Amino acid sequence: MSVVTRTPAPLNRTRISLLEGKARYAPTLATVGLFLAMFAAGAVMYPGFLSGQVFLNLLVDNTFLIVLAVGMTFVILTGGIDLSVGSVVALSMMIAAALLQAGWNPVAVIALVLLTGATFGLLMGLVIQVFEIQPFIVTLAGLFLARGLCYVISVDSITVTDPFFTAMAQARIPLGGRMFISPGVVIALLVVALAFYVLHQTRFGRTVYAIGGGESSALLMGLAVPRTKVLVYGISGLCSAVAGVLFSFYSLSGYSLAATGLELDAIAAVVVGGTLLTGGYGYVLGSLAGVLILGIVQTFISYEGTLSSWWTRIVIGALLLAFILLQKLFSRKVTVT
Amino acid sequence: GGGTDAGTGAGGGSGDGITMGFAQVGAESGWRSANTKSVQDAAEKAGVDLKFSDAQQKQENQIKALRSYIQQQVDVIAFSPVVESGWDTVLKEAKDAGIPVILTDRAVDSSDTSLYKTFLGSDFVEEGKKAGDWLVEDSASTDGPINIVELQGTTGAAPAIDRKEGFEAAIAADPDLAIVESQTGDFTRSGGKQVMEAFLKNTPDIDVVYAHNDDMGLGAIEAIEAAGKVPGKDIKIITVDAVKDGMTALADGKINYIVECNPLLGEQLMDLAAKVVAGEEVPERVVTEESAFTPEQAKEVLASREY
Amino acid sequence: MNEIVPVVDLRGISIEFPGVKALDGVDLRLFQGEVHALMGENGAGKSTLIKALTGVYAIDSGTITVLGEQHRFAGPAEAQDARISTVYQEVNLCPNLSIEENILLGREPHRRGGIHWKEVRRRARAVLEQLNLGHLDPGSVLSSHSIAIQQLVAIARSVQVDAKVLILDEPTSSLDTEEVQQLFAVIRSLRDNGVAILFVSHFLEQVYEISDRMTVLRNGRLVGEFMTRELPRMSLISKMMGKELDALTELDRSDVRARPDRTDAVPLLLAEKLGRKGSVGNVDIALYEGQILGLAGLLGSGRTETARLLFGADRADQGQLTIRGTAQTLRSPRSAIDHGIAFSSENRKEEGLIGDLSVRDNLVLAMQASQGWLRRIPAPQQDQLTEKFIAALDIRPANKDALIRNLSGGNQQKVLLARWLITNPKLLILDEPTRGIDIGAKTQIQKLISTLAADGMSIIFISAELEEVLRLSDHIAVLKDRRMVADLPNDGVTMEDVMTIIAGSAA
Amino acid sequence: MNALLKHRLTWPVLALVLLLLLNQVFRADFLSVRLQDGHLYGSLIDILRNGAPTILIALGMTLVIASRGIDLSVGAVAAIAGAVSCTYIYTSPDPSSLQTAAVAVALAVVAGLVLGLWNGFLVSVVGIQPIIATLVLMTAGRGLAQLVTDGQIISVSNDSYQSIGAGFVLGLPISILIAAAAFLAAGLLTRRTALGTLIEAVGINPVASRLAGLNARTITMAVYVFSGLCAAVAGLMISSNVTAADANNAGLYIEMDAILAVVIGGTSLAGGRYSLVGTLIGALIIQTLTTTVYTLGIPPEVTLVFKALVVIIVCLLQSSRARTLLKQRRRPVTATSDVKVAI
Ligand SMILES: Nc1ncnc2c1ncn2[C@@H]1O[C@H](COP(=O)(O)OP(=O)(O)OP(=O)(O)O)[C@@H](O)[C@H]1O
Ligand SMILES: Nc1ncnc2c1ncn2[C@@H]1O[C@H](COP(=O)(O)OP(=O)(O)OP(=O)(O)O)[C@@H](O)[C@H]1O
Ligand SMILES: [Mg+2]
Ligand SMILES: [Mg+2]
Repeated sequence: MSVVTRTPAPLNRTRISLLEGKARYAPTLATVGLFLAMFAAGAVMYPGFLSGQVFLNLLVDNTFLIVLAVGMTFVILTGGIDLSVGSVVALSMMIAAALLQAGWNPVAVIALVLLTGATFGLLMGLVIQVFEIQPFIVTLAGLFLARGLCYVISVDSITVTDPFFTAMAQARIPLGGRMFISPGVVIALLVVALAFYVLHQTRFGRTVYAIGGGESSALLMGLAVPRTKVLVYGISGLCSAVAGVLFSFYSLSGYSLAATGLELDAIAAVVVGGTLLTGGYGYVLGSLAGVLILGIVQTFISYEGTLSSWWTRIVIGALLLAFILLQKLFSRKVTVT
Repeated sequence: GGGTDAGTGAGGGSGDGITMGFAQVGAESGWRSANTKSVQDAAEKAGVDLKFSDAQQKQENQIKALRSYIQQQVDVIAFSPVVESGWDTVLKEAKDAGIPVILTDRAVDSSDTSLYKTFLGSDFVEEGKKAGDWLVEDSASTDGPINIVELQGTTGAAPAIDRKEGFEAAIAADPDLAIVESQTGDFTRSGGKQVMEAFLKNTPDIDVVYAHNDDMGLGAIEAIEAAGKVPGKDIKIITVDAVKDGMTALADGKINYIVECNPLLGEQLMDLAAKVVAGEEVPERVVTEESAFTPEQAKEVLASREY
Repeated sequence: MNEIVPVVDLRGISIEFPGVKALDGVDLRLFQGEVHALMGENGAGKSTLIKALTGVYAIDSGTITVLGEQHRFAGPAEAQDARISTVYQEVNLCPNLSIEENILLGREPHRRGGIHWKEVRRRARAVLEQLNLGHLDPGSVLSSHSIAIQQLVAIARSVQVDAKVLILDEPTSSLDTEEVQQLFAVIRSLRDNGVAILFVSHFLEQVYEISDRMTVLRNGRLVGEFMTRELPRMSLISKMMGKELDALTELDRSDVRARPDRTDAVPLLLAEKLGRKGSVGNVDIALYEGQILGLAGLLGSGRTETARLLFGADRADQGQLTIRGTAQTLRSPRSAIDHGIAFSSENRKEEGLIGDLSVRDNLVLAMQASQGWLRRIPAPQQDQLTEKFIAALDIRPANKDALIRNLSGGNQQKVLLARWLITNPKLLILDEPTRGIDIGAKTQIQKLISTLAADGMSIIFISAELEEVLRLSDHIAVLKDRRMVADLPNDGVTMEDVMTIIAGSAA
Repeated sequence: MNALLKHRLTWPVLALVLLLLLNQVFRADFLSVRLQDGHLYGSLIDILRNGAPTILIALGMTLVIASRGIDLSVGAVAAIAGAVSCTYIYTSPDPSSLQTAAVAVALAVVAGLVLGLWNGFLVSVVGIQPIIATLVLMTAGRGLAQLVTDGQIISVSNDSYQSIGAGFVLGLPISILIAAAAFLAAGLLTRRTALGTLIEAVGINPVASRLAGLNARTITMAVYVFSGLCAAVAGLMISSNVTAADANNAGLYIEMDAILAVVIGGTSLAGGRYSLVGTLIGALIIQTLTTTVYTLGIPPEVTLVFKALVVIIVCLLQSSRARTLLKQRRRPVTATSDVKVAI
């Protein structure tokens, strides 16, 4: 059989594959671009919008959502979902508030809260993995359970008076020009950076992506699929607990109805940030951008200040839709067929 | 509770030029919508530039709205807190920015009362107490134990907790009165109906229904009728709120007693705002004008009710 | 071979699936520095045996000895740790990740502060070079490549490690001759370095070229272990089939001659300069009723993309398509099907199987789709059709209700072929229809294609095996660098002729 | 017997029976049903009647999930349907006539169909991920409903309208008859025609389905329209049951209940094979659970914990079946379908 010498690959093919390599970032880039466009639009429409603090407030007011979205990104990248995060935030706040009220040391309280959150997540992950129950259901049960435990702790809201928590709540890190951020922002951004590192620089992180690309393939490739799947929920639980602590810093209280529906905000942020719910594609930085976009929508509405309650909802829905559509438009041809 | 002196302020125009940021809880009930409407109408009448935002029952949204009001440097901020606790930080920011704050409808539990100028709103515990007092009085003539079932509001919500507390405190006066079942109906009609259906099957001899709002009471009426009993007669019904549907049922004799919880505090709010912005002294606590109605009184006022 | 102890020694392996005894007391020995072929018809149990060895399936009985030590791997990860490297039958990689990551996933080199991406790229480049794939961009996403490239990447992954045992389950099914040679060169050098290699293929040529020894399975049972050079092809085939194959004589007989173009008639399908930006171009085809057109070209030359254009799976944006005399634009597969065109994809896992549905549902799917959802094909008719094709194509297990994902690869392919045959199309486009099909079935399918054409069906036939294309087609369209460069009537065209066109300059 | 144990509905049915028995233990007359004013009366009837909206919505949800989608907007659609019909009745010149009620119902149904079409359009034509596409309507939908009602609870008194949710015919609640009819219709429509198989095919492998000539777009569109229709009828039931439209609270969280029902009934959220009977049982379990909370007098503070535990137990039971089966044979490494496609 004669062997044909291969002619060198034509140039255009390499170019195409290169482009397709970059195209992975398109939805995320589109999100960032849209955010900037929206900010510019706000500056034109409303006086006082174009200030650094308006942008910084997006961070200050969304620290917990950023951290939640980070945890959710891990889960969604594997093709799973975690509905329990909002409730775990509330549970963390309740535990923290109740223990602080009982006079515990704040550091011990935070440690315990983080441990509880991570354990809660790990347990859900174990149930999902060992009993092969769908994540949606396990975490929905987790949602009920965590929320229920909040009520069991107390139906009343509990105020936090601990000096450390108060200090964290009221501390302002000045950035010059009367601009400031809160310590929570620093923590949240650290979490983002850490997550970015884990996802892109560790084997665990790459396994997360691999599972999203094809779970059975990942298994056949000899990757630690079961362990990773369990851990991902642990991470999400841990992030929820961190978010709970940040929320406590933010609101200095524990309230059993707090953070309801936050899971949907987190999911929306992740998806708006360009992550595919089927798993395998997406970036934490995109999720951060997603949070900022949801935040800026809120800012628009309060700057507008004339919308009735129902128009508020309709406008939020419409803006969300507009975003997704624009993002689709800009990142065409990225999804695989 | 009762009347106050703050309600009779100057007429329209007193608020000219004021910008007010108002952060509402949400639009979770007809009561809340009436409250919003009252604030908006009063603002327009008083010439106040109202920045309104709806938090959709989320504290974080409300805090965001307050921050944006501070950023926009409004003259005065008013808001109905979603929850009592957790406002110190943002209120301090408002104070630092020199923006006065008025609380409406619900209180905050901050120990530092300098963070807000005044609190305008109902006293939920008092409402529960009024309901309980009426029952104690009403059942004074009857002998034997009286079985009460309670339809609670949303678990964890301040009105639910307080109305339960006030009612329990009041009926403690009469050992015959006992709450035999208590369950949440989430402040909704269908919740009230479903829970009442189950109560009726569980407990054959219910004498009194105490519902934390009219809607649940109205749901309970339907359940009672479906069970072949007569609401208002076989089973007495006490509710809180006094919205139109509730008042109609009261006038029809299906409800026996309604404690009013008045959402129309717009004008009072605008008056207070004008005073606060002008630097005048205002009382720390302004209770809204509220009363309670029996069927007879309901018939009289029904035609003139605004909501 | 200076060691007598086998590297891998399987004894009495049995595995039973509900209703199927997939393996029944099978033995297999692998020695250092040999290429060992595992042979058997579709569904004989080859893939199952490989999965038993590597811990994907737990075995019901038997022993697995690796390097003298008894093992029971709990999963592929453990097998890998024991330095057994495997390419499973279906391409099992992560389509969302880059080529380099797919090659090194799970064994990325680290340095302080995380994965050493530069080193990842270097190693990936090295192994790609080794397989003569140096032109591939290691950073490009796997899913942007054709199934053949993906198969090569899977192989690259398996040879990248320093393995003692290398298992390749039908690695060559979508590779063309040149790629196969490249792979064989790698296999030989690994063998010479003392690696034990288990090789599965339905291509007898390849098996005889590369293997030293073979184990033959039939219906989940061991037939025997043979030295390749001592076993003539005919007896191998009869051992695999359990009977003498008279069709085998037909296999080499080239009984197809070019049917003359009926220039008087209107062509069924006429493509003029058809193309799609960034995909293929310059497709000129005139296909008459009852003709078979073969598409030839190297992998990645655009055969699959041509087929997709003709089926409306991708939309053409250049040139013109005329079907039976009227100009048409195909907007979707649906509209192509309405014109009597059918297309069986080369990528059966992602573009063919509805894995969780039964054989019957999969088989009648296209027909049902044409009839519309309202008119359900009555159950008796479904059963009858299914039974007919199970018998005609010898689909095993012969169970209409088995889930198609539990069928062996070759049998899945047969079901997908049947899916289109029952719709009785005017034009049938077959992209690698014989991929992964055993020799008996392959002959059967080739005969079937001839018969269909004789009965008036037109067929476009794509296969990595050039001989097959030459044997069956009336016309051969040659593609090169995603352009059609020649259309040869098949009157005595030889492989060399085609190769010269492919190798020659584009002009 | 063995086959029975292996049947995928065995455990959900068992869970339902156990829940009912638990109630019976606490209240001796729980299972009894008597005739009262010419209609059936009892806890079982309540469960059916109050569960009817969930059953309906879960039916629609089953098909959506089978097509590998999800519909979060059903609660909002239900609220809109109720708002539209009640507002129409409220503002009509003849608010108590049968004709008014009929027009109101028609309006609500049309609203449901249109909203379903909208969801289907976003998912199948625009190609937005279902969870987000329907999240848009979930958020905006309640706003729309409030826009219609002006934020007020609209009370109506129209006997014909009231009978949809609270009426009886031949002693049976009309709502449950509607749900049963919808169940039968859905069953016939999907199993007597090829629709069911085609939906499953699209759900399992959309790419392969398209190449097999299926019009995946139309099918996807159809399931969302059906889901919208079911949600609208459920919305009618909910509002008619209390003769009022509550734009904010009607059908709140019902999407979660419906999804839970679908999954308890054995349909995978990954799409593909589905079971309508399973969904029915799942919905009944959820409604019975609510009733159980009332019967047992569980305090509101621990209600959620109780519900969560029961859900977990039911799910574990279901999967322990998978475990025991696993002991007898092995399966491919993952139960999930390998085919992953970005939608
Ligand atoms: N997970 C499974 N469940 C049920 N039956 C299975 C499963 N996997 C394989 N089988 C059956 O086991 C038998 C052997 O299949 P196997 O895949 O090993 O065949 P093979 O020799 O690799 O065939 P091919 O050449 O077609 O790939 C077949 O009858 C197949 O249907
Ligand atoms: N060498 C390559 N470099 C980059 N991309 C390639 C290469 N070869 C093929 N591709 C990709 O594969 C697809 C084209 O191959 P197509 O499947 O049409 O060819 P084919 O002749 O059918 O080859 P195959 O035998 O692989 O099926 C394109 O999407 C192209 O981007
Ligand atoms: Mg095989
Ligand atoms: Mg090809």
